[in-house]
Amino acid sequence: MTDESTSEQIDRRKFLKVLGVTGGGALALSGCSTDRVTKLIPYLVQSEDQVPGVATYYASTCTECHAGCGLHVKTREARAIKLEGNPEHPVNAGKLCARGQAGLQGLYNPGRLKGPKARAADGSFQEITWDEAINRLADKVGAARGKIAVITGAAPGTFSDLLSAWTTALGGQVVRYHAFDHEPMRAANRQVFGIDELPAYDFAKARYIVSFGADFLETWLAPVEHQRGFAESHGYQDGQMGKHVAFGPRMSLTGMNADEWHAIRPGSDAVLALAMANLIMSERTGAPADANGLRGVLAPHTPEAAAQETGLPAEAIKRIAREFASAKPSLAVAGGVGNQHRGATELCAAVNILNYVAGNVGQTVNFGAALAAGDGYGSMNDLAKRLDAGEVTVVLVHEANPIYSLPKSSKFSGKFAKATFKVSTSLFLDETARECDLLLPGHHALERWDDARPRRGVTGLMQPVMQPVFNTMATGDVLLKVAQRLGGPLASISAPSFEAYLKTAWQTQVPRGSDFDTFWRGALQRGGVYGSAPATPVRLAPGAQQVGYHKPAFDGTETAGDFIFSAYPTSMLHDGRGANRPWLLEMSDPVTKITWHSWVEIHPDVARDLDVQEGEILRLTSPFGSIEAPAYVYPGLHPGLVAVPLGLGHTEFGEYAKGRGVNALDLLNGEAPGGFLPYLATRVSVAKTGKYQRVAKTEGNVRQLGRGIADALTLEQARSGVAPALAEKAGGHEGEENPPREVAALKGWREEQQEEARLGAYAQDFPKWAMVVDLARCTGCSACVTACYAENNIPTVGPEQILRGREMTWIRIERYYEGGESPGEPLETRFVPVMCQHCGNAPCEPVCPVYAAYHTADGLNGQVYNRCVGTRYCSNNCPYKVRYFNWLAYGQQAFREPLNLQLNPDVTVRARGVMEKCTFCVQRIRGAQNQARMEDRTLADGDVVTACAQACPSSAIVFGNIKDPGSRVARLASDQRGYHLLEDLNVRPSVTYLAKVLHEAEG
Amino acid sequence: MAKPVAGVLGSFVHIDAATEAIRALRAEGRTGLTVYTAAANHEVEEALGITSSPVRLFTLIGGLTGCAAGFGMTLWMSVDWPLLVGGKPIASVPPYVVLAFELTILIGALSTVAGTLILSLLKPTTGLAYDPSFSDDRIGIFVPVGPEQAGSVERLLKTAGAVEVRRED
Amino acid sequence: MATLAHDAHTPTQTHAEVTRDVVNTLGTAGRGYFMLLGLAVAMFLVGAVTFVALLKYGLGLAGYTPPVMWSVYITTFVFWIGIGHAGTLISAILFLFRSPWRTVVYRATEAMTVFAVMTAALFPIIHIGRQWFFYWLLPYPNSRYLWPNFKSPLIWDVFAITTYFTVSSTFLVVGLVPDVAAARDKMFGWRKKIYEIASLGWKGTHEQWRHYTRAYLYLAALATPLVLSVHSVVSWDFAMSLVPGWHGTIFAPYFVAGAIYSGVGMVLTILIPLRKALKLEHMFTEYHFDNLAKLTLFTGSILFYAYAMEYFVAWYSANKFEQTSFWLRAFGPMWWAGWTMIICNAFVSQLFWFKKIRTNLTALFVISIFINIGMWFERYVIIVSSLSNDFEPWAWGQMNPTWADWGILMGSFGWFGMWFLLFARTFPVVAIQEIKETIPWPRLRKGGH
Amino acid sequence: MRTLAFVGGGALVLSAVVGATTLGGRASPHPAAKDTTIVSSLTPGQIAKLPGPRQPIFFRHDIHAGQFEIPCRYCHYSVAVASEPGMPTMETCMGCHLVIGGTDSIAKAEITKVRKAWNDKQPIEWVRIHTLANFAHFPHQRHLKAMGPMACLTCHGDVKRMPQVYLVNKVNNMGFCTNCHMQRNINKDCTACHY
Repeated sequence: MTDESTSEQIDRRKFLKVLGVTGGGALALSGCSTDRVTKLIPYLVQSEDQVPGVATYYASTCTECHAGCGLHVKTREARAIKLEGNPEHPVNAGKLCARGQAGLQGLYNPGRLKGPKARAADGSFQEITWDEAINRLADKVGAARGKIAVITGAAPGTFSDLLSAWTTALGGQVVRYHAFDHEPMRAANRQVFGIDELPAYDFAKARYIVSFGADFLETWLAPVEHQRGFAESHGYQDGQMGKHVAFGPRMSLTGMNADEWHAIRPGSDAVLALAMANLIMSERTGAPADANGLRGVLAPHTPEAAAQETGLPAEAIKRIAREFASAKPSLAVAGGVGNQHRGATELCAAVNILNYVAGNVGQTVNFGAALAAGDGYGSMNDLAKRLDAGEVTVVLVHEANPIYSLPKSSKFSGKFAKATFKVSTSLFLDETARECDLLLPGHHALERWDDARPRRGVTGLMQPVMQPVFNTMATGDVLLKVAQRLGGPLASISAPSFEAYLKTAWQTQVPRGSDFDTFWRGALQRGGVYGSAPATPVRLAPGAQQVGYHKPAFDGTETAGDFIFSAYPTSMLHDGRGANRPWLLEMSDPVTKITWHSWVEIHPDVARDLDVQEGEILRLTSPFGSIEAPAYVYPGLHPGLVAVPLGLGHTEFGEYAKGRGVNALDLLNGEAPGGFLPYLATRVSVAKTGKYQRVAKTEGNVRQLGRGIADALTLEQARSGVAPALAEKAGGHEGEENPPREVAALKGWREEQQEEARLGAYAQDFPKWAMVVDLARCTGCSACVTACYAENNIPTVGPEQILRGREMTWIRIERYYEGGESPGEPLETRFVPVMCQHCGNAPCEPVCPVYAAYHTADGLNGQVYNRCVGTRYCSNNCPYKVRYFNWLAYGQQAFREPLNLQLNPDVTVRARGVMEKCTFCVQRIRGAQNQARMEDRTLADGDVVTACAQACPSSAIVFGNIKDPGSRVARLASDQRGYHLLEDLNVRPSVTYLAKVLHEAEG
Repeated sequence: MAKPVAGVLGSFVHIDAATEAIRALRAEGRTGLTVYTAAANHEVEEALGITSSPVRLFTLIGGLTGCAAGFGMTLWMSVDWPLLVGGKPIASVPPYVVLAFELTILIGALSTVAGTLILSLLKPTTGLAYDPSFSDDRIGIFVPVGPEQAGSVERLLKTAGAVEVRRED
Repeated sequence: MATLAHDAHTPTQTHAEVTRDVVNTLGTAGRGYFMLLGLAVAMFLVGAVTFVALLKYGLGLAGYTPPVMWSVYITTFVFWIGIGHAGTLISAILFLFRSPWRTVVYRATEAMTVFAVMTAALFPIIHIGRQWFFYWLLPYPNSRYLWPNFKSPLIWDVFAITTYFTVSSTFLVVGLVPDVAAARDKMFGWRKKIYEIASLGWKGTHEQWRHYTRAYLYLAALATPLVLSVHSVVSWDFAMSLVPGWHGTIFAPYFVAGAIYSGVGMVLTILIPLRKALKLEHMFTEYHFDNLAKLTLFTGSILFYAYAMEYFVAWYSANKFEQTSFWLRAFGPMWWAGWTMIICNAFVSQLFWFKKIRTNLTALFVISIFINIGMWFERYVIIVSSLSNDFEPWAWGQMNPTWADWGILMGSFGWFGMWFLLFARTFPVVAIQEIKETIPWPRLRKGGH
Repeated sequence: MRTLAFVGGGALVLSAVVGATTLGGRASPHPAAKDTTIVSSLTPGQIAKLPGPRQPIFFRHDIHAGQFEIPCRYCHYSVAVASEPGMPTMETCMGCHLVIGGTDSIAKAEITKVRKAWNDKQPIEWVRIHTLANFAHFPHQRHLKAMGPMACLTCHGDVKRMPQVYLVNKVNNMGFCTNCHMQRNINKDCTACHY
C-alpha cells in the first residue's frame, strides 16, 4: 500500500472482510453453487493503486532462496494472488521457479504465528501484546551485557546491515547461517584464485557443460538463472546445440537433462577433473601462461589413474576432456550440496583448475559478482561451542531453523538450550522457534519493506503489497523500537520506522543529478537497481599448487553389504523450508514423481539382490542414527549408493510439515571436520522391515512403448530436416504405409469433416489459440505446474487421494525413460509437459450429454463447470487423459483460511462432482480481449500469455494465435521438429511439440 | 352401477356347444350377443364372425408421430443454440436416428394401449349379466331380449347344450 | 433336487385346475418368504445409506482411480439392463415366433425384466458427480435456453431406458389384466375389491378379446426391435468412444447376445427356486428348462465367438493400442477378472451340449450362478480393464473398489429382489389365460373342429 | 491531497444542492431532474412501504442520483474501467457530508450515522442486492462501453427514482442475460462468461 498511515487504522478482522467486498467470488468456496456474498463492505479509504476487478502488480524480490530473483506480485482487491518473475531483473528475467511461486503459500500459510507469544512458567506459549514483547526483548538484551548472539538467514541487504549494526552496538555476534552455504566452493576459490567469493556462472555462453554433481537446475546457487542459460546453450537453435555431461553418483534432475550421465564411484570426481585438466594441458597449448606451472601437479593424474578411481573407461574421460577443451567457451561446475563428500573442497579446487586451463575463467566463470553467502558451517560450530560454554545468554534467531537443518548428531539443540533467553522472529512455529522463549513473528517478505543484494551490482527492493495477514511486525521495526527504548549504545540507530530507515539508507545510492523521490519511485517500479558487477580478473594463487586428490573417506567402518548414503536436496523442498507449503508437497518431485512423503532410492540391481519391492519400508542405520522410509527403485544411482531426499521429517513447522516423512540429516555426522556439512560421507546398512507403504507417486508407465509421445531426433536428423518419424510410432501401422487410395480417402474425409464443422464456429475472423512446447528446452522443473496451480485455483488433494491417482495437475510433466534396459546401455530421460491439447476434433466434446464440453469459436475446448453434471465420459474419451474430476469437494480442504486469500477471483473455484481441465488460461484471454475492446484495438501477439508459458524458466512453452502468421506460435508450430501427440487419432490437437534433440551417443 | 340389462345368460362347458348356440342365435337374427371366455378363442370369433380389431391404426399413427417428433425435436433443439462439438455438424442426422427410433416405439406402444382402452370403452360391459366362472372354465353367452322372447332363447340355449341358463330382468 | 414331470409339451390340466393352482400362489405367504423379503429390504437399505453418503461427500468414496472414471456402478448398470433382455425376448420375440414353451415362463421373466430395468435406471443417477442435476439430461424447456446434446450416447441411453421401461411395464400390465380378473373371481372380501380395481373391469367379452389380442400382438411387435436396440445403445456408450477395447464394431450384437445370455441365466436362478416355493413343479417342467438351457447354449456360443473375435481383431488390426489393451486384459493386473469372464461365459455354457445337464436342476442352478457372476465380470473387465490402460502410458492406473462400490451393488440386488418378491405374491407369476389358450376346450361330440 | 478531494467533492455537490433547491432544477440538462416524483422527504410510513431490503443507512439514490444528478460513476468509481463496479469508499461519502448535514430530521439522522462510521473507521455493511454466481463473470466496463448512458438502467432499473434500491431484474438468472444477447445478436459463447 502506498498509503500506510490511514489504512493502517482499519483493523485486521475488517481488512479480511474488506477483501470480501469484490473478491467475493474468490472467497465463496462452493464454486459452482450460486451462494452469494450477502454483505458489501466498502473500503474505508480508496487506495489510489487498487481498482476493484483490476489486477495491480508490485515489483518485489523473492526470498525463498538467496538467488534473489525479482518478482512481480499480482494483487487483486489488495490481496497478493500470484507471484511472477520480474522481466527487468538480471537474475531471473521474468521467470520464476516452483519454490519462488510457492512463496505465496508462505504468506497465507495456516501455520503462521498469529501474533507475538512468550513462554510462560509452565512452558506453554501465551499471547502477549507487541509492546510487552518489545519491552521484554529490550530488557533482556539490555541486561545481556554483550553476551548476545544473532543467527540470521536473511539475505544481505539493508535489514541485515541494521541487524549487524544493532548487534555489534550491543556487543553481540552475528552469525549469517545458510543451510546450503557452498563452503567448499569458497574454500577452493580462496585456495586456487585467492578470492573468497562465489562467482557468477554464465551457462548461456557455454557450449559444453560438465557438471561434477552440481545440481544447477535445482538448488545450486541461482537455479532460475542457470536454467535460463542452460536452455539458451542446450536448446536446439538453427542447427546448433550445446552439450551437457554430468558426473555423479546420483542422477539428479540436472543429470536427467544431461546428454551423458556417468555414475562414478562416490567421492572420486576430483581426480576426474584433474585428469581432464592434465590431458588438456598436455595436448593443447593456449592455456593461460601461469597454468604451465601446474603441469607438475597434474602429471600424476592420468586418465588411466582416473579410470581406476572412478570406474569410467579412460577413453570416455579422454573424449570428454577433448570435447570440453575444443568447445569454446565451455564450463565445468562442482559443489552441489548433494555431492558434498569429504573431498568436496578438493573437487571444487580441481574444477577451478579445469576451468582455468580450458580458459573459461572470465568467460563463463565470472568473479566479481560475489553471490550472497553466509558465514559458513564453521562459524556456526563456533557459535555452538560458545553456547555450550554458556558464553551467550541471549540468542535471536531470524529466518533460520538450525535445530532442524543441523544433524541431530551435532547436538545443537542441547547447546542452544543453554542460552537463558532465546528469541525467534520466525513466521512459523518451527523447530527452533519451539525452543525459544519469545516469539516475535515477523512480516512475510510481501508484507514489509526491505531490499536484497543477491550479488554485487544488483539490489532488489521489497515493498508491502498488502496489509499484514496476521498481527505480525517487521523485525526491522522491532529492532528500531528496541533501540528506541534502550538508547545508550543503540542511540545511534534511530528511525521512526524501518521504511524510513531503508529510505535513508538508499539516499546514498541516488545517482548524481536526480532527486531521491524520482529515483526511489523508479526503483520501486523496476523492483530495484540493476547494474552489472565489475568483473574481477583472477590469476592462479600459490594454493593452486596444492590441488590433489585423496581417496574418499566415509564415516562408519566399511563392512560387507553396506552402502554409501546420499542426502540430497530436492528442487521443491530445498533445505526443508518448503515442507509447509501444500503446493510444494503435492508437486511431484521432478525426478521420482513422488509426493508428500520421504523415500529411499535404491538401484534396481540392489533391489533384485535384496529382493526389495517398491514401497517396502527400509531401515537405514548409520553410526549417527537410523531412519525408516519406503523404497523407490531408481535406475539413476551408482549401485553402491542409497539416497534419501532432504527437507522432510519436521517435528514442528505447522500442520503440513509436522511429522511428515523422515529427516535424512539424522544419519549424518554433525561434527565432521572441514568447515562444511558433508551430505555424502556416511556409510549405512540397509535392513528390510517387512512393512509396506504404497508410494504416493504420480508416475504411471515409465516407458512410452513406441507411441511417439516423447519424440526425439538426433542432432544430425534435426540438421538435415528429418521430421519426427510418426507414421510408425503413433501406434497405427507397423512401418508400412497406408495404400495411397486409403490416404486420399482419409484426407478427403478429414476435409469434409472440417467443412461441416465450419457450419458451427471455426469462423474465419476468430483467432485460433494454440501452444508450442519445445522438448529440447524443457527440463521438467515443474515451475509451469506450480504456476498453473496458482493461476487456476487448483486444489491440492493430499497423499491419500494421490494414491488413488486423483491429483488435479491440469498440466503434468510426464517423464519417460528410453534405453537403460540392457547393462551398459545409457538411460535417457525425456520430459513432456502434457496439458489439454484443445483438439479441433475433440473426442471429449460430442460425448458430453449437456454440452458442458464444447468447442469455442476461437478454437478452445471449452469446459463449462456450472453446466457439468459429472458423467466423466469426456475423461474416458480423452486420449491424453488431461481431464481431472473433483471427487470430494477438494476446494474446501485445500483453500481453508487463510489460504483462500490466494484464490484468483477471475477463475471459478470448481465444486465437487465437476470435471475440470486446462483452459489455456481462458480468463487471461477474455481479460485481454476485454482490454483490447476497451481500447478499440485488436489483440496483438503476446497480449495473452498463459501462466505456464509465463513461468517457464527455459521458455519452452509458447502461446498465441496460430491463425496470425506473424505470431511466434505460428512460426514455431511449422518447425520441422513439430509433431502432435498421438497424431494418428486425427483429433487435431492445438498443442504442437518440438521433438527433443539428442547428441549422437558416443563411446 | 348402470341398471341391469334384461336378457338371458347361458353358461357352457363345451366349446362346440357354445359355438353351435351362437350360430343358431345369429341365424335367428339375434344381435348384441356377448360371449364370455377365459381365454381368446378363435372358434368363438368365427362363430361370431368377428373382423380384426382397428387398434392397429392407433399403433401406426402413434409410431409415425413418434418418429416425426424424434427428428423434429433433435434437429430443432440442435440449431436453437448451435454448439460445435468434436468438429461434427451442428445438426447431424445419424445420431438422431436413435432418438427418432426410440420415440417411435415409445409413442407407438402407448397409443396402442390407449387405443385398446378407447375401443373397449365403446362397448361398455356394465349392466350385462356375468358369472365368475366365466374367468375360470365356463363359456358364457348373454342374449339381451325382453321377457316376451326370453323363453325361446332359453330353450335354444338348453338344446344347444348349456349346463346352466339364467334369466335376467 | 426335484425330478421333472415328463415331457409336458401338451398340458395335462384342465382350465379349472390352472386357475386354481395359480390363484393359490397368491395371498398369505410363509415365514420363509418374509425372511427373504426382509433380507432384500435390508440389502436395499445398505445401498440407500451408501447413496446418501455419496450425495453428502461425493463420488470419491468409491474406488475410482483415474483414468478409470467408470467402474462398478456402470458395470452394474449394464449388468441389470442385460438381465432385462431375456424377459422381453421370451415374452415378445418368442411370442411372435409362436414358440409353445414360452407360455408358462414368460410372466415371471417379463416381471424380471421390468424390475431389472427399474434397477438399472437408478445407476445413471447414482454414478454422476452431481446427482441433483440429473434432470439436465432431459430436454425440458428452461430459462437458459439450453438443450441436451443429442449426439451424446448418454442421451440415447436416457431415451432408450425410459422407452424400454415404459414399454416392458405396459406389456406386463396388459398381460396381467385377464389373469387379475380371473383371480378377482376367486377372491372374497377386501382382496376381491383390490383385484376388482386392478382388473380394470375385465370381463372377457368377445369384444374385449378382439382388441386385446391385437394390441398384444402389436406390443410384442414393437418390443422386439426395442429389445435389440436398447442394448445396442448401451453398447454404443462404449463403442462410440475411441478407448482401445471399447472401440469395436461388433459391440452391438456382442452386447445383445451377452444381455440375453445373462438374462436367461438370471431366469434360471429365479425360476428354479420359485417353482418349488409356489408348488408349480407340474407347470415348469423339464421341457421348459431344457429349452431355456438351449437358449443359453446358443447365446453363450455367440459370446464365445465374440470373445474370440475381439482378441483376433485386436491382433489382426496391428494397432498397438488395441494389442496392448487386450494383452493386458488377459495377462495384465486384471488377468483374474479377464479369465473369470471367459471361463464362466464362453466355456461353462458349453456344458449344455449334454441333455443330462440341461435337464438336471441342480446343475442348471449352479451354472446359472456362474453365468451371473461371469456376465457381471464381463462388463467389469470391458469397462475397467480397458480404461486403466489406454493411449497415454503415463496416465495408466489400476483401481480397487471400496465399500461404497459394494454397498451400491448390494443395494441394487436388494432393490430388485424386493420388487420381485412382492410381485410374486401379489400377481399371478404364470399367465393363466395364455395357458388356457393352449388347453383344448372340452367338446360334446368328438372330432368337430 | 486527501483534504483537497474532500473540499473539492463538497464544493461540487454543494453547488448541485444550491442549484437544485434555488433554481428548482430549471433548465437542467437531464429529464430526470424535471421529474417531480422525487419527494425529498418521506414519512416513516412511506419509507416502510418501499420495496427492497432496508439498508443500514437509508441512502436515497433518488436524491443523490436523481435530484442532484450525481453521476453513477462518481460513487461506483470503477464501473467503467473494470469488471467490478466498485462501492463508494467512506471517504467518498465524507467528501460531501463533511459539509452537508441534510435538510429534514430523517436525513440528518442518517447522515450522522455516516459521520459516526467514518469517525469510528467502521465501513458500512451494505446489504447486497445484485449478486452474480461466482461462476459467471460480468465485465461491467464492456457493457457500459457498448450501451452507453442507458447501460445501468438496463439491468438495475431506474435507480434515479428509487428512494430505496430493490432488485428489478433477476440479474443472476442466465435467461436474463441470454435474452439481451440474443435480441442484440451478441456473442452467445459459453466461455464469454463462464470460466
